[in-house]
Amino acid sequence: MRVTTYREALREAMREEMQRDERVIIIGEDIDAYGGTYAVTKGLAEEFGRDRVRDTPLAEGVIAGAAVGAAMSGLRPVAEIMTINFSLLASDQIINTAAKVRYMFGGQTNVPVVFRMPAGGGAQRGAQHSQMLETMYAHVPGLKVVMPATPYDAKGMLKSAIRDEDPVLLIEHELLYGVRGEVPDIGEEYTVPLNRGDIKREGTDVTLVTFSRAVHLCLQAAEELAHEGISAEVVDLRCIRPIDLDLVLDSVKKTNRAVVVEEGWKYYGAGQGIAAMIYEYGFDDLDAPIGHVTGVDAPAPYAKNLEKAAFPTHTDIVAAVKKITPVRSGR
Amino acid sequence: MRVTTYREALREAMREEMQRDERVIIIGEDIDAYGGTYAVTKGLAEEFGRDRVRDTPLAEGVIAGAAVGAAMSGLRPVAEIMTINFSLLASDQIINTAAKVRYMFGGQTNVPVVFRMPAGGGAQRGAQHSQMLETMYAHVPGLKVVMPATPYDAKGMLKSAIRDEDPVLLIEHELLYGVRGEVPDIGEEYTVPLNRGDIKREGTDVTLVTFSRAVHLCLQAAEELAHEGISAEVVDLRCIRPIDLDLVLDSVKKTNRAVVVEEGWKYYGAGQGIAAMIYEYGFDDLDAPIGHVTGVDAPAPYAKNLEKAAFPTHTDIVAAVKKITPVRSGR
Amino acid sequence: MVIRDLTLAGLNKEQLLNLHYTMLLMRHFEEKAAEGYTLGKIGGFLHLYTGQEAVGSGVNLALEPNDVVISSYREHGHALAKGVDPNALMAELYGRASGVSKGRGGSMHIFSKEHKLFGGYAIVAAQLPIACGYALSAKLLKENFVTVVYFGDGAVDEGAFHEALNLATVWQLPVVFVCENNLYSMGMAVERAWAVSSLEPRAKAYAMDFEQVNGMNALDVFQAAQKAVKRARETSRPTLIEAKTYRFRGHSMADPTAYRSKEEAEQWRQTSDPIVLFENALREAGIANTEDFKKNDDRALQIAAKAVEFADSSPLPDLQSLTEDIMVDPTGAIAWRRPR
Amino acid sequence: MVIRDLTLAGLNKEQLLNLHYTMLLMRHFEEKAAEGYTLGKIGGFLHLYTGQEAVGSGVNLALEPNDVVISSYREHGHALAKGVDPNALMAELYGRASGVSKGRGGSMHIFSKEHKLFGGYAIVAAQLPIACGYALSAKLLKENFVTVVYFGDGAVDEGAFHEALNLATVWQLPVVFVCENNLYSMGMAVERAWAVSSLEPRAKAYAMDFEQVNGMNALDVFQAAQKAVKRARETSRPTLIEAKTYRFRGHSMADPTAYRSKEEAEQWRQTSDPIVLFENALREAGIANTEDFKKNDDRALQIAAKAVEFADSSPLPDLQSLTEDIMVDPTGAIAWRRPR
Ligand SMILES: Cc1ncc(C[n+]2csc(CCOP(=O)(O)OP(=O)(O)O)c2C)c(N)n1
Ligand SMILES: Cc1ncc(C[n+]2csc(CCOP(=O)(O)OP(=O)(O)O)c2C)c(N)n1
Ligand SMILES: [Mg+2]
Ligand SMILES: [Mg+2]
Repeated sequence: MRVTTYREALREAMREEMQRDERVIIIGEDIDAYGGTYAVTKGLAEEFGRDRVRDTPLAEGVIAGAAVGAAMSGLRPVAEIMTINFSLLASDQIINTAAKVRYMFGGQTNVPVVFRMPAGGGAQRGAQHSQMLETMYAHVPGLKVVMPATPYDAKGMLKSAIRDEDPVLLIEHELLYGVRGEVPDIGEEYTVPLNRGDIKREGTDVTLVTFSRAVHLCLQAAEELAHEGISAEVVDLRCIRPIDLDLVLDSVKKTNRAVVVEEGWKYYGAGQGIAAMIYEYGFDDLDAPIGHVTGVDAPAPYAKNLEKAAFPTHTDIVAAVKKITPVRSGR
Repeated sequence: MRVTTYREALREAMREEMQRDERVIIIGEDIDAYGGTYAVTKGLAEEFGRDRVRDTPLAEGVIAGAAVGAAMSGLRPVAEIMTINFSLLASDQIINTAAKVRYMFGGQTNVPVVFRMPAGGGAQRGAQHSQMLETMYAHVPGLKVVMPATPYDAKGMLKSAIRDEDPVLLIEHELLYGVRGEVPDIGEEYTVPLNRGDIKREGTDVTLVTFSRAVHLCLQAAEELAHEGISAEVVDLRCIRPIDLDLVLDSVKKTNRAVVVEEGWKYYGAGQGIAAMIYEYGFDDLDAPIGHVTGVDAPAPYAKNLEKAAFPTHTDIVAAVKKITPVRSGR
Repeated sequence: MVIRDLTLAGLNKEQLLNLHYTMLLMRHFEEKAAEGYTLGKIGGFLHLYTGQEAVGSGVNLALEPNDVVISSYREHGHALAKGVDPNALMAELYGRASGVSKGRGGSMHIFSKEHKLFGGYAIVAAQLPIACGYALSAKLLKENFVTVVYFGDGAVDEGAFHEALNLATVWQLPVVFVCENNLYSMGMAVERAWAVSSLEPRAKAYAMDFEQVNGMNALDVFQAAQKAVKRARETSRPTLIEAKTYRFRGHSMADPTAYRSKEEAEQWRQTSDPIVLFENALREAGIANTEDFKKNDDRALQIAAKAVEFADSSPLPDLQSLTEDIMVDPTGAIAWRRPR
Repeated sequence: MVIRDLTLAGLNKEQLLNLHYTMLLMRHFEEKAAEGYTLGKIGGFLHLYTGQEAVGSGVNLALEPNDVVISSYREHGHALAKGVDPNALMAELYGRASGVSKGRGGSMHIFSKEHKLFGGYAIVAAQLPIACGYALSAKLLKENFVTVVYFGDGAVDEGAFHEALNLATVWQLPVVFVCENNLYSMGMAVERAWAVSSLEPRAKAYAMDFEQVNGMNALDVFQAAQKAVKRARETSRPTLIEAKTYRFRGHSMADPTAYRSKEEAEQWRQTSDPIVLFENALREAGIANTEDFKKNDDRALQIAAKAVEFADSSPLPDLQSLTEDIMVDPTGAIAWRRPR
């Protein structure tokens, strides 16, 4: 094991898969000459050539459509959409084509395409550049939506996504690229499945159900809660479609309490969906209503102080946990 | 009062508002020469002229963007997106522009635009023409999402939407256009607010929470349940953003049971959001987990028998209610 | 000179009569489909190809079996030309298990892996970017197929047209864009939707090669397609073809055609029926006669009628297929639960 | 002949020196903004206009106060030209309550109702359809304003460009599309993104009037804009202007500019600085001298410095403003509860 960044882990995943399989290509805006908007693809064009690492004109719709068509005809494209905010311009091809063709064409085609895109706020990028939007895609049957929080998961899941025969959205987070974590040494092959969550910290009093960058906020909160005698289990879903529901339910069975934590908007968002699933299948295990920590229900503001107030912090999580969890005596 | 169709009610709303306010215009594909895809706009071009009822080229992105720009600069456009399936091509302008400009420009502009669009399946139109997708928009702060089920509500809410200073999506349903219902006589002015649900049938044993075409399925189910001694209250949300939560909670306080009924996909959909809200604010009033009746989690199939199985029926609702509601003895 | 050595556009009598047959098969198939729709056997939307037969049949004659065809919801003709079994095609329209897409797609979503007829897309213009992807595969995987993508004049208005044509020239993709300009999208006349009267300046905007053809003349279409396909295959360069044509029927079976006069449509049918025009040409060239035509007509009608029989007697899809084939990976379904 | 009667492009000395001042204000403002960014006072993305000053200032001189300007995230220069208060502009970049957009928009979302500078949009090319909507209002409400919309060479690649230009000609909208072709989108060189070397064939694809100008020459820009604005105002017809220019700095402050050589950028700065070129022209025409220029330079620098002071001493927005102005209707918020 060694320590590396989320960014490098993603790049390694692509490099290894491109070495392994000639059919893997990367297309997207500014992935080559610019060096990658978040420098994830840096160096890959030099290594694999500009046939396989292709800068596109600035046009998300055709990037997505061409990626889907390429996937249907033998390539294994990884399409980078510069940020999820711009994916709305590609949403028709993702939702109306990628998610549906296998089904509507009677199973005659696979669509082994990967869409990589960063989401999220927190860098003062304003209303049009700070959205999560994962819910839009997670709602759609035919897609897989993967949102890793650590370098280990990012690498392992991107490798799985590239090998997967179905369309996968790998949603990264703009503030995670510099995050460091343990990753097996180069050459030590591993993948992470696209249908399994992961307990990132064990606990007994309350279950924090979360994904993407919020995982780190939850770990921070769990640490703080531990000092106050509350033992929080952190369940990192890692993928929200499919969702590893049993992992969540088993945890809730043990803790009898849950708080769902996400960065995105609250209403009709992924978190409400997760909460509804826990209620539906785990109603009797719950001793209290599920807590829910989310971003504020507003477009993202630019000003530093407003933005700070707009997104959830570990303090919000601590407060939400305390609201539903009695501190056990004697601890 | 007289009886008219949902289609005519919508047309009357536009006609009356165009008569009342010169700034109201309609733009969209095939609204004039073709006579309106669902004949909703039929005759309006002749009546109000082709300056105010404008056929557009086949390009949803610019329809939406131009409608938003026109709304920001003094017109009150009603943009028809032929179906919600194609709205994905307009989703950038709806979500990244319409929903955000007032906020991000410091309140300096209003966006009095209405997007009308039919949603839904049930006419064998296949995977790319049968979606609900309302959740995508209801998730976004800055938008209002209105989904009337009756001619009365359709007319009253479309009139309110046109007068509203904020962006409103009025989502119709392809199978509702021919539905008939009571509507006040022409000349009898009325509107329906965009933030109030409506009890479409009173009941005491269980609350059916629903919207759009599913309202009619729920009314049918309630009728059938009545014969079996179960009294179901049908709460038609009418708008899902904002949501008239107190109306739902008051009903649940009375019945202690709820079933959410919708046509769309289950996971991360509007219904899970609604269920999560009921749990969050009405947990203690619930005697059983909330039931949930939805479309099947698959792209819409074409074949008649498959399609029939893909969308919820009143029988599914009856079954879901019975699962959580004991038949009271002595009734 | 022996009669059977006569050729037109480099095609011999057999090839020419095959072309004739293909058009007739399209014509009769669509008539039968219209009947099926009227009888309530076919649901949803039904967009017929009637009037446009010369385009699909002419282009197809320029293709190798290995070449790829991608189309819109108005794709029955393209599928028949590419060799898709009329029985399986009609069964798809009928929503039967024996349909090309197992009855799950319907009229708008025809796909045949075997014949490289790769869909049937119902979002206007979405097929153009998808076709670029196929062409990219051909280029990078060094498979020598050409991708042909059909679309209408309305599709030209969408941003996807612009993005796809630009990508195709910038990346030099072996793709042929065939615009079937039938003068209307749904009710929108093309002269109200475009400020230009031909697609030529659009092609120039992307420095793309362009061919304008009379879409009612199958041989003109064939020759333009031949050039474009050769260009794509040999030099990996795209072409935009504009074929001016006319749909004899409404946009779909649900269209009241209020936006055009009966006279206009009648005029086109009388003077520009691509089958009649082709028969005249063959007759004038002394290549074939009424008897030849009659034989083809009978055969096509019979095949179309048999397709209806086949479709109508085929079983509905199994109910369990409702949730099959959504994903390759069965654990990709959201409701997947851990094995215990 | 008296010196002060000398004109260039029909502009007198005062107007010409104003134009000069506008460019200098843009230049100094952006330098101060860059400093603010480096100091961490400005967050998010910061895209500077440095090098492109001749375009925004030249176009603006052709406008009436009532005319509308719509732009992208690279809009500081356009805002200053339109008369937006540099203090309120800098305060917006600093995220302060006194900013034009109350600190909620930031550098990319400048909007001033008073000056009809109607945004600052950060989705590439989204402003083009929006501008069509403004022009439609002008046309239907019989308000005689012209709408100018600025965008980059990269925006041309988006479907929105195609859809907007087509709508503008088909509907004959009084709008001027100004493409500031600075040779790169982010790292994508325009010659890799387009198969054509000028936008002229693109304009022809929509039968739209076209003007190509040297975007480093403010007077050339002014004269092309004058023609286009007159055309829009008097005949309600759109124009596409392509102004060839160059951004002296990176795409944003975060750009390492790996895709172009230092020499290339240096060459542009040395030979094509629009301010230097303009000063030379004024000097050569004998209209103004170094002293005049110095005066403008001092004034612009002072205004920019004062803007920084103003911004830096302005309070942050009130925390409660986080959820203000989302909607006009406060009951439109999802969490609205019934009054009891
Ligand atoms: C994005 C999108 N918008 C609208 C529609 C509805 N629609 C289906 S076909 C059609 C007209 C298309 O016209 P054209 O491209 O000329 O093809 P044609 O039908 O004439 O063959 C329209 C508006 C759609 N399917 N997709
Ligand atoms: C739809 C969309 N895609 C990508 C981006 C990211 N992005 C911001 S600016 C830019 C380059 C735009 O280049 P150009 O239009 O030439 O304008 P310039 O920055 O050169 O002024 C890109 C790719 C975006 N903001 N919106
Ligand atoms: Mg057409
Ligand atoms: Mg540029």
